[in-house]
Amino acid sequence: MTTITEIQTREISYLSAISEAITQCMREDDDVFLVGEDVRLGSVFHVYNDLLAEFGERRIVDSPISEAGLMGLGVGAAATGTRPVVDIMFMDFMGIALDQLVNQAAKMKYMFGGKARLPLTVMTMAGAGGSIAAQHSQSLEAWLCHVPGLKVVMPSGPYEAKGLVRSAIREDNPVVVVCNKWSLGIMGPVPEASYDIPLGQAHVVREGSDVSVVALGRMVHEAMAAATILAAEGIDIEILDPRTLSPLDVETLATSVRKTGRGLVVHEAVRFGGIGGEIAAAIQEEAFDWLEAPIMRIGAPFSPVPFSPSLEKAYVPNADTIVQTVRHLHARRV
Amino acid sequence: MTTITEIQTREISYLSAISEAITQCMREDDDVFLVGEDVRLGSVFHVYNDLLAEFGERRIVDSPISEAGLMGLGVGAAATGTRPVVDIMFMDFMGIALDQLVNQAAKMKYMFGGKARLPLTVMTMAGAGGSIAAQHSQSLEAWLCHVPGLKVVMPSGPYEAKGLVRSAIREDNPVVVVCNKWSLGIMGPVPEASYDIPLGQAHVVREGSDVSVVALGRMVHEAMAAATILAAEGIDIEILDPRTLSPLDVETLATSVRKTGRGLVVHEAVRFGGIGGEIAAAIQEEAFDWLEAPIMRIGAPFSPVPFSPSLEKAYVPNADTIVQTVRHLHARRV
Amino acid sequence: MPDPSAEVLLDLYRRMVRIRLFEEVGGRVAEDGRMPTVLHLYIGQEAVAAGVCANLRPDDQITSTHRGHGHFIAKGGQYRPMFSELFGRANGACKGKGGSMHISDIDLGILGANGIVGGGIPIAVGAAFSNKYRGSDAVSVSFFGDGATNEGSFHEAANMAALWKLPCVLVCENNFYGEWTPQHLHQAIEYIADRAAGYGMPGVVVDGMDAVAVWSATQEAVRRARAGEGPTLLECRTYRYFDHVGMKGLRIAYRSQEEVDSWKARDPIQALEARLVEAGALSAEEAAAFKAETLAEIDEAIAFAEASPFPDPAELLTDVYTEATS
Amino acid sequence: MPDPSAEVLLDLYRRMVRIRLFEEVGGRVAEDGRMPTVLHLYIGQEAVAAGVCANLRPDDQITSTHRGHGHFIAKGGQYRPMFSELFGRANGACKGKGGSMHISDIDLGILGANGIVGGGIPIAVGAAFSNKYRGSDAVSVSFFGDGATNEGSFHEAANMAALWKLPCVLVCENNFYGEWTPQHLHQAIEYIADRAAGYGMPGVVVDGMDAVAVWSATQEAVRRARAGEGPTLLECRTYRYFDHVGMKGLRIAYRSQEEVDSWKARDPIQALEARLVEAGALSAEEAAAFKAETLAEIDEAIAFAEASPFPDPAELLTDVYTEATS
Ligand SMILES: Cc1ncc(C[n+]2csc(CCOP(=O)(O)OP(=O)(O)O)c2C)c(N)n1
Ligand SMILES: Cc1ncc(C[n+]2csc(CCOP(=O)(O)OP(=O)(O)O)c2C)c(N)n1
Ligand SMILES: [Mg+2]
Ligand SMILES: [Mg+2]
Repeated sequence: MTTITEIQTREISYLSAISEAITQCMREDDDVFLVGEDVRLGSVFHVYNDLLAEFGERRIVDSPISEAGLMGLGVGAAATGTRPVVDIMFMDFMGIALDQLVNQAAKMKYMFGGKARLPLTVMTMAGAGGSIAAQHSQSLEAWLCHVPGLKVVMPSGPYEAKGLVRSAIREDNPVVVVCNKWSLGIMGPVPEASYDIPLGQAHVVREGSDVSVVALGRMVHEAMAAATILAAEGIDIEILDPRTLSPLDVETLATSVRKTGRGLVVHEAVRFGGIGGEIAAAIQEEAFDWLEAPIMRIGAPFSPVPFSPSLEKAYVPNADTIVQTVRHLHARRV
Repeated sequence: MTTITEIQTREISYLSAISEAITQCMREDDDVFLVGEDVRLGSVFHVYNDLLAEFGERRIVDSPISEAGLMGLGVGAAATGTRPVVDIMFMDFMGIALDQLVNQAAKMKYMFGGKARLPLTVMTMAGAGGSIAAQHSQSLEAWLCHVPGLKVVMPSGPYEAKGLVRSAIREDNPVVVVCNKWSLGIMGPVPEASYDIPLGQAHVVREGSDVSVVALGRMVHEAMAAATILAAEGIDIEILDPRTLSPLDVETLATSVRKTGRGLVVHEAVRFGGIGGEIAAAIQEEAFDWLEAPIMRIGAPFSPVPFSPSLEKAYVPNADTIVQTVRHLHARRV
Repeated sequence: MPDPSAEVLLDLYRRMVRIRLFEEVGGRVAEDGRMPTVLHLYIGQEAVAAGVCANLRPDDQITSTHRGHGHFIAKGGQYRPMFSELFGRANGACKGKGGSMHISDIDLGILGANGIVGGGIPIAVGAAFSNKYRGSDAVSVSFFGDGATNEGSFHEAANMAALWKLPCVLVCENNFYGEWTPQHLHQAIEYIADRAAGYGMPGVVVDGMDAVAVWSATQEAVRRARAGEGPTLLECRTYRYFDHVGMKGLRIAYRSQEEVDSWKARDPIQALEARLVEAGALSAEEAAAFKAETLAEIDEAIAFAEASPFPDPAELLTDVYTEATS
Repeated sequence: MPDPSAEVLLDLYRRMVRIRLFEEVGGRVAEDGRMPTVLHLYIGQEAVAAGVCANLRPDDQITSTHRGHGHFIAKGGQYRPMFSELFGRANGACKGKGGSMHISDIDLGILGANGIVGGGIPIAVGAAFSNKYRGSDAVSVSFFGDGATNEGSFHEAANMAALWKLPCVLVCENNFYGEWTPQHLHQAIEYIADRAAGYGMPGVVVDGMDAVAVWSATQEAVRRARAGEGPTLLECRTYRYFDHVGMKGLRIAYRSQEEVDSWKARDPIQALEARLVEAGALSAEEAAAFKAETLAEIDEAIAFAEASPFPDPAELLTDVYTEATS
């Protein structure tokens, strides 16, 4: 397998990586089209800014503000020979579109006795941290992971964004790509050529021996920052990025915990009922005999996302929270 | 505290218990009204059959088939001085109504700086087992538990149904009552007088010393059946019914596991991403030093609910699945 | 619009009879507890499925509802896979995984019955989008009830269809009830077709008890759609003879016997049969023979289904995902 | 409908000026980065909030949108709690927890701005249901945009409101764009009021640049609602002068300068000011004085807000639930 450093890369942003993946897929395959609110002019995140000029209005389609209809459009189109990319601007709006995604897209193949093919990609933006408050900041990936028939990916950086978006679009199943709106400016090396990141494979971001930290999406970067601080204290954390949340690569995560004996799961979503519960529960099942401490979890507290910066700062998990919990975990004796 | 046996009880069904709780709340408080699809004539489950005759069309309101509008109606009404009971016929339809429940009902008080009061009760039916297939059989409580601002209860039997429905209606917060459609005929002793079951308190259904089984909703009965089989083999399980899933009474569950050293969580919902992950993860955090085996989980496999009885039988967890897993857990040595 | 040929009339007649007899026999078999499912019977509404689908090509698509067997048959679905499905057998149209409310055959353009009221409408609009996008002149049709027109999905999909002039036809089967709720208790309008103006598409009211009327209204709507002139909302006013689910008669007196009888007096099959016989296009003997043949085919399909194996539990986890990636 | 009195005209004028000046100053303060938030500016649309809310009582309720400051002010919201909220302070209208898109004051009947397009409509209908249920003659009003009328929530709520003749008014502020998408690219109709017929309620088109026109159309709609005659859909045709968010001017040329200028030429405040001056009901000096006072009040509120403390992090977990049970 070629590694990222062997091939031609440039530093590009998470935003550009998404855009580049879609552009390349659209060049390769006329069946791929993008539909969403205000996508013609790039949508509010500017992610799609360059697409209209290249692909025109046939393939870059502005939807009315109708998330349920929009998702249903994607389902019907995917079932009949095209490969739609549906943009749900903020993940917070998923509750409007969920029926079509869950009751139709996810189940159609099964209900039809295998006779359907649903190459549907859903792009959406999650994440808190910019004072846009309770209805524009949620991370709701746990809802989607619980639904058989869907796949869910969560890119942490530009490299992951490009590869996962491409894999999602080329996949013959409904895949939701949960991007992070506050990661759009993150820079990183990304190959120019197109490439896939296989769905269902976790990635060891940093090797370490003391504590395994499973970090989702933007939390990978917070974990990296925490690693530096902790390294100075002599605590060596291993960082794992699941990349795909469903199907989850439990084996890679459990293997790491079997090595370190300690595990911590970190996500931005509300801790209670978050996918971190599944991850922690699955790891302790698979690595129980190696555990020197319970698997711990970090997530947002049990409140809506607050507006005021003073509250939001306390709300979103970060490197500090990770450092503190790892210290605690590391110090714990059985 | 009076116990159930000290006061006047009769054997009534789960169905009658729900109906009786609503009836008594409506008699006590004119602010309570019921709105839902076909509730005037009892809805498809016959739960509301007797209400129209007593309370009339002012208080028993047929909604158009408009789940989002219906939920929103409940939100607006609850915020302005009434106490709506909103019926969402099948829990599978929650995806249509979710935005109003999650982005409005659950967050309104917080977003308004505390100035709102949302006495909204949502009644809905979950559960598989009757060949009504993928879109009428789901158990989606995990979605709701993940949402700060909501409370979620899941009555296992008639006694729980009556008390929890009453507590939900009298609560000044949005509460979703997740009933089980295949439990409607279950009989049990229920006081005639009205009573509350406090939200957030788990119940020890059966004391035991070997393995703690946390069973949700209908699974409590499967666990009881399993207990009999296992008792014959000399395995003595303790059965816990959380009753309220959010807020979850972790302490009662962890206390049990600290005693037995082994825990199993059982729900009907799909195992992956189910609330069982949260429960297992939370218990292992709180009871780690007492654990002799990992906390195990039983849930539905990762597929839509199948139609054919031969498949559905293999799909829904039952006493057998519990017996097998408990045997395995009990035999496990650290 | 020219009068339909005898061939068309016979086609409509046969489609309706095939539906009616399926429903009558299937309904009884379900009621006897031989099937693991209840059925939402379509009896009374056959003119709609027949009149609409007689205008469709095999590559045209439909989406249907919980009351979907009639549409399945009218669009070319066969009795054997249908009954095998309803009996939950491995050789059913959906391998026993879908059941009554999800009966489908994507190869016949049947994108599924649907257990979600209103759920099929955006899907049909998506199929229309895809047809247009791929340069196909296929059209899609969505069937849905009066009750479904109160779902947001109807509204959102109708708006998109009209906005983009998509090649589809929205067929509302107004049978005047959603479950037991009469139309006047679920919407304050009389003609659902009046909603079309709010989207900028034509709305047409049709006698849904007259297969020929449905057929010709659909012919024009399909023509428009295929010609790129956009969607049409077709309100077919019709009636279901049985209760919302099953045959056992009404559990609740939510409508009067007079009302039921007045609609039955206009039975679409009897009416068309009379017209065909009168026109000399069909003899009483031919009609009886066709019914007998059809009943034999149904009986054979039921026997076939009942003799077929249930899916192996190992099938539980197949067909959840497509394995290969393009 | 009799002509409004000078008192009414002055009231409309003052409400509009209070909104305009708030938006101009607030917009600049936000743009300077002094607030932790962007603002969806309402400038240009003031006649709608003013004309509608001048007909409302304190116990009437409104639901609003992401573009909600104007409605807040018109319904009686004060500058101090508004600015404190926008600055994220503990003494804000929502204790700093809500922010711009959730500004509310339930004591003033303001059931919240809303970050979900179309989200407020069913809530207003629920309030109307509750008013009727409790025997109050209060009415509720929902404000929403042209784009929002494509959401299912609009459709479902409108249908319920008409069905039950609920005491509410549905006010569509048609500013001809949803973000940067012009109306003709999001719906195939010209008049949104035409959707009303599909629900069985009156639909009225109003010049949303004319506060008096909005005021009198609302007067009739509110009268109907209060009298138990049911809801009205009021389409107020108006325009926002600035971009979808913020002041910085258009990031994308999605509309022409001529278009913007032609609407500005019909500025609702200038027009009403001229009318008042001409009628001798307001002198130029009085107008200037009112603006100066208002600006002073705004400055004072900003200073007050900026001097106010941020919420303590311990506040994070309060106000999620109501503790006491009735
Ligand atoms: C989203 C959703 N809401 C409610 C139901 C329950 N339900 C099934 S059929 C039905 C009535 C549908 O009425 P209509 O659309 O008129 O169709 P008809 O049954 O008359 O053919 C209802 C409420 C459902 N299946 N899906
Ligand atoms: C459900 C939902 N979808 C999309 C958005 C993003 N969004 C915010 S404002 C807006 C445009 C709204 O247009 P319109 O209703 O005409 O109101 P206007 O901004 O013109 O006042 C969009 C798409 C949202 N906030 N909520
Ligand atoms: Mg109907
Ligand atoms: Mg607008």
